[in-house]
Amino acid sequence: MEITVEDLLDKYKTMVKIRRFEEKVSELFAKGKIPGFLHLSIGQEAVPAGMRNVVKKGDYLISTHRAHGHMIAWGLDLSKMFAELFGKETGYNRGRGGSMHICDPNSGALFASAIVGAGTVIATGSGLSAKLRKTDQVTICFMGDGATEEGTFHEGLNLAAIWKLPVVFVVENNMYAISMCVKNAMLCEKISDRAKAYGMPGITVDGNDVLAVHKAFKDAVKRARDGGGPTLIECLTYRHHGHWEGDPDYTAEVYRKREEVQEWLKRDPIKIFEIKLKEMGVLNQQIIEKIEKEIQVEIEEAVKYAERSPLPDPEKIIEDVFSTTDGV
Amino acid sequence: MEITVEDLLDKYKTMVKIRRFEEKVSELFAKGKIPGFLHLSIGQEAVPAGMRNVVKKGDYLISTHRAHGHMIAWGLDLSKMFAELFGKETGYNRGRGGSMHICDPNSGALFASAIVGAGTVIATGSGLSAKLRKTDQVTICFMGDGATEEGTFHEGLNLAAIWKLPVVFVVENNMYAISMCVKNAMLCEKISDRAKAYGMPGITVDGNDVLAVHKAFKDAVKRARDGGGPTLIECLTYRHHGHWEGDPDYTAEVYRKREEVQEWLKRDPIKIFEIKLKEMGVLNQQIIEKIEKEIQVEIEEAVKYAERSPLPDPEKIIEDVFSTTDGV
Amino acid sequence: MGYDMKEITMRDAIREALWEEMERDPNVFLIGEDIGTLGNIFGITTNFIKKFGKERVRDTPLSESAIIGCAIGAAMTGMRPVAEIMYMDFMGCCFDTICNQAAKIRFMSGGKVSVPMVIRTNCGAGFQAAAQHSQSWEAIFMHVPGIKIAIPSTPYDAKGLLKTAIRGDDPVLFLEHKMLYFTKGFIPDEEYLIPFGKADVKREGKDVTIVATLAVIPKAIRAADILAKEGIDAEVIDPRTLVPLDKQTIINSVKKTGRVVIVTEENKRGASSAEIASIIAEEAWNWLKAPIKRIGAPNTPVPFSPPLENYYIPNEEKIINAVKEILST
Amino acid sequence: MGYDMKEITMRDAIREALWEEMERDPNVFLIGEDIGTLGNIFGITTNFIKKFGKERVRDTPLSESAIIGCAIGAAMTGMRPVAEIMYMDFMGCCFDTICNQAAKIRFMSGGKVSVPMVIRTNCGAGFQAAAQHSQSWEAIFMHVPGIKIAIPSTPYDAKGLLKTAIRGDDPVLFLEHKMLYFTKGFIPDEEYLIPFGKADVKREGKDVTIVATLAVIPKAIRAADILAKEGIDAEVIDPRTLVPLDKQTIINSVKKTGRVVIVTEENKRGASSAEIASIIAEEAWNWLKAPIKRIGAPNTPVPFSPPLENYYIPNEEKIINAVKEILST
Ligand SMILES: Cc1ncc(C[n+]2csc(CCOP(=O)(O)OP(=O)(O)O)c2C)c(N)n1
Ligand SMILES: Cc1ncc(C[n+]2csc(CCOP(=O)(O)OP(=O)(O)O)c2C)c(N)n1
Ligand SMILES: [Mg+2]
Ligand SMILES: [Mg+2]
Repeated sequence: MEITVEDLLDKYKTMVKIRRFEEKVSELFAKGKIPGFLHLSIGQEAVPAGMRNVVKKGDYLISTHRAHGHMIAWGLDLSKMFAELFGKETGYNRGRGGSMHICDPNSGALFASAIVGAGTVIATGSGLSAKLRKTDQVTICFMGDGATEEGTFHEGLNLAAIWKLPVVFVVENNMYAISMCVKNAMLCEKISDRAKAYGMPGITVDGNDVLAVHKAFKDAVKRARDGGGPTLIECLTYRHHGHWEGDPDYTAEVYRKREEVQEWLKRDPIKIFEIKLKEMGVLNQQIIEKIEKEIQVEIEEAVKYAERSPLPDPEKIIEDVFSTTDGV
Repeated sequence: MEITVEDLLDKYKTMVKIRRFEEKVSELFAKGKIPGFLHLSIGQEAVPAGMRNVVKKGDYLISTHRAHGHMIAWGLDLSKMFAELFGKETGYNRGRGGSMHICDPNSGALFASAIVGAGTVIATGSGLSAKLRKTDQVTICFMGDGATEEGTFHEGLNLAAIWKLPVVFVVENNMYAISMCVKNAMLCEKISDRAKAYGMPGITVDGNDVLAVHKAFKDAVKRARDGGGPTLIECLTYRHHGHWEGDPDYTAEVYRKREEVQEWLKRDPIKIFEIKLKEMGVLNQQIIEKIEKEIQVEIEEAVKYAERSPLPDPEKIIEDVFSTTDGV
Repeated sequence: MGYDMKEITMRDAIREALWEEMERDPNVFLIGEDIGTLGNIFGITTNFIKKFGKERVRDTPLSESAIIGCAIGAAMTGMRPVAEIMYMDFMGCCFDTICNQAAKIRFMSGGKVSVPMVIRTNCGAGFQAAAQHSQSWEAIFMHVPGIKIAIPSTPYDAKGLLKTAIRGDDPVLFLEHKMLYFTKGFIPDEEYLIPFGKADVKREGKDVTIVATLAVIPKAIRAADILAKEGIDAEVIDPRTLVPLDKQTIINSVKKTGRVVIVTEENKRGASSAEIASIIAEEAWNWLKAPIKRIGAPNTPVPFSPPLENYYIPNEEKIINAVKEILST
Repeated sequence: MGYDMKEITMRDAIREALWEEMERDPNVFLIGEDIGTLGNIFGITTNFIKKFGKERVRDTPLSESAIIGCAIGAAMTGMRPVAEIMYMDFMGCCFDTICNQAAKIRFMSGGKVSVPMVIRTNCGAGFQAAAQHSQSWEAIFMHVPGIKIAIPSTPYDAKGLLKTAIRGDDPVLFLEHKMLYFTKGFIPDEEYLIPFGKADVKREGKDVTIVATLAVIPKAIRAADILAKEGIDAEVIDPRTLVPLDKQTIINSVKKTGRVVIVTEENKRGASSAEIASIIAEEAWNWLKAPIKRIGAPNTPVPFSPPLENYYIPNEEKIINAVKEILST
């Protein structure tokens, strides 16, 4: 696979940025500074990073409750992300959405739904829209393994397939939907096998290997852009934290065995990529420190921005229901 | 395949009975004697007939808007069926249901839903119930090709598969969901291919060959009864009438080509079976006439019964919402 | 109205609105089951596929969530989809997609994205189509913030409201009562639009206010005509849109008459009539001369058998009796 | 009550009801997401799987329609399933299965089959869980004939109502407001059941009636206590079940006080408070001394940010102001 050094380093940076961002989020949540429900993607960073430099301006993104990584990889600004997490008026969703719904329609990051499976059917629409308007825009639709059990998955993938819509469905298979292990939730061997029911290409890749993910994205996006229709990409990965911050499993191993967690911690996608990049001579300790430093500064400033930002004005919530306040 | 002469004749009679029943229904509808929406299964009789002498007392049936054939094959009484079509108090549903909902929970014919796809998820429940109560009851769940496009199909089949429920899902693929040809509604070659997504055995049979259908039922019911879990059976067939009585396609060929219809009329399941039975020496013109005569009498008496029956009392409808009238 | 007029059915008025809007704006497209080749089960979109092609008149598989989801995604990215759900009853199959996605996306994004889409569907009983093909669920969607609701009772209103719905920037639920498809009315030859949130006084009167919706409107007018013969002068108000609701026209009428009967075909408990009654009880109480009276269907699923269904559906007689009852208080 | 009492949380009261009913009747089983190994996200069913085994405490895939459909089929064939939908908001994903199947099967069969099932779910805002994890949709299900609705506000009510729900022969929607899970109350050690359709007067008073539901009950009681200091004696009524609704207790109270405020956490338009207000306007109008007053959330999705969410949720202050307003009429 051809890939430039810039691209490699960009992916590495993206992964570290997602990791540090979420570590900070976890820390601020523990301190009671961030309200609401938080789902972190620590351990899964290779998947969104694999998308970097494959999508381009004009493309669309549809995401889930576990979206921080997708949004950072899409290029969203950490300041406005923190501001949203803090419930501030300067946040991406002006405090209306919070962690589960951060999005930025202006840059194509259309929506993050916390209804599992809801995104698949919506992605058919941005896909169809591009087709009808005869553009080459591609829609990336992320979901978890659990989402593939919802009826909307079936309806969305089937529609995208029969209409050859330019959509890439990406399943981040972290093996669990909260406590439900995917092995107990389906009998087919791989989630990507399900693509066959829709006559759609399906592929399973090591989701902790950013370059494998990248390759899969590249092929699928190319197919979509060229009018070849949708693809289902399954990325095998693992979340290091609990399902949500506060999930008892994180410390008490309610549904995941210690050995399993240990095994996956060893396969940390950032560590793996770091070693590979060092071997390739692209990365060294000095560059790492520089990257870490830059990210640390970016995060600190973003948090400061968020902290200093004003809270939204409650009386204004009726303004966002419709395009005018008539009928609210 | 071993099959007794009685069974062969029973299947033949069942098919003729369904045909004559529905021809009568069509005639009475045209005369304005039957109100509401009617979906006839003329041309598809081999599918329910194939089920005869495979299911046994205690088994369950879940059906659809096109259920007359299923119900007759299940053993329902034509008098109470006509009474229901006429909206009479003596009908199976006491006039509350009509054609789309005729059922007889007392004999295990639990429910006929006119929401396409709704039955698949309910069938998992009667399946689970049998499993929990440790009986060998099997649930037969009929649906059309269109139903396989609904999200409930996906959720129902997946659940039945992972829990190894004793359910047989039978798709009557008559190639159309109203005007939508199944070839335009999915890209996989056969509907039974979709079973793979659930790790469930799937089979496609000639739905106009009652013995092929019978064999598929026998295998699937045996598997279910023996604890082997669910099966998806796809029966390729064709409806001779329009989607509903009144469908312009029936005369004007809006969505089905004349040649296609002609082709399928030649493959009439009753005709095919008749020829085969004659070849086998099981049937002759005399027996046919006797069967036709018996059925004619049965239908005439059933219609008379229905005509003479009283209409329901409107004030009583509030009695059937809950187990008592509190809170209606 | 100063225009040349023609008499057409509600069905044709809806056809015209769709046809004209598709001609006017290339971003408008149709999506739904059996709307293309078949041209809709009631013939609403007959020949649309010939005129506009199958890219813009999209027959879908039986996947209601996908129909609505596809409309949402298209609406968010510059298109103006008009989705059809064949019967309102089937909106249960895409309820999440409508109520948790379409209706909330603008708000959840902080007002940063619009979802300009219309969902057309037919509602109501009268065809002996039984419990799963006859419902009136408007109160349900009225309760969910983020979706506007049009409830035309005449061809004129249907055409004008549908055009407004298609041109607006918000999700709209456009309800077509199946028993009204073949009722006739006059509409102008010229183009016209009807704004949302403006009730129409279908008949003026001073003794009692009758607020009614959809297929009840013609019945309410007939009831008023009968009452007129007995010297009772009823005003009939058609809200035309439930969201936004023109509270003022209703309240003004009640202030004038002091008496009100609200009639809809919905199951009475929790019907849209409850919201309207509550508004009156909160904001026009001082002018009321008698208890508010509500008429709805009994709280049962829609029954199949003709005598049962007739009993279920509110009619002229019930309206007349209710009016007389509150006039005698 | 003459029993020995103990103080427990609402969560534990619900646990106890489920545990005891599962011990009592082998046909009772649980089905839902994350109820087994995890024991429910709020710990409602912790250790149930150890006690009752995974056959009777069934973790499902993320398939809400299948959860409800499976419960229906089991209920029709002799079992008594208690299904859990993790958040009420997700009932949109199985709306058809609940409203067109579970709620209608008895009626559509002509009364020939029962569907004895309970759907437990949590509703309500207060956790900054935003628009898709905080809703109160009781009015929606109240409108659909065929499903009973329990809305407990105390541990005592929760336990007694849940047992009645499980033993009944009809589909029941059992609502648990997430902000009440850790509120405490006394319940007897002895077994008890609470019938559906019996409101509870949570506080007696003579000047004004406050009808409230779920998490608003404790607020209404606090508001009444504050008003008492100013010499205003408010009666607080908790309907406890919305279907059946105990109209009589509400009407009797209004006849006594002549003034009523109805407060629920739902979006105000089309809320259950509208139905209650309408009943009063229809049946107790003669006794009213002031307009009916309703309080609900604004007609917006539930916002995330704490000050927005606080503004959204009805509170003591709004109740007090409303009472004072109608007392000054
Ligand atoms: C329709 C629906 N059902 C259930 C939930 C509750 N829930 C939130 S996330 C989640 C697990 C999702 O699993 P998966 O799709 O694998 O994504 P992951 O959380 O593992 O990233 C569940 C059950 C929900 N939000 N929406
Ligand atoms: C959820 C839902 N969507 C749409 C319909 C309208 N409808 C009734 S039957 C039908 C076609 C069903 O096709 P199929 O499943 O193939 O069964 P067939 O009618 O061919 O026997 C449609 C679209 C419905 N009843 N329910
Ligand atoms: Mg997962
Ligand atoms: Mg078909």
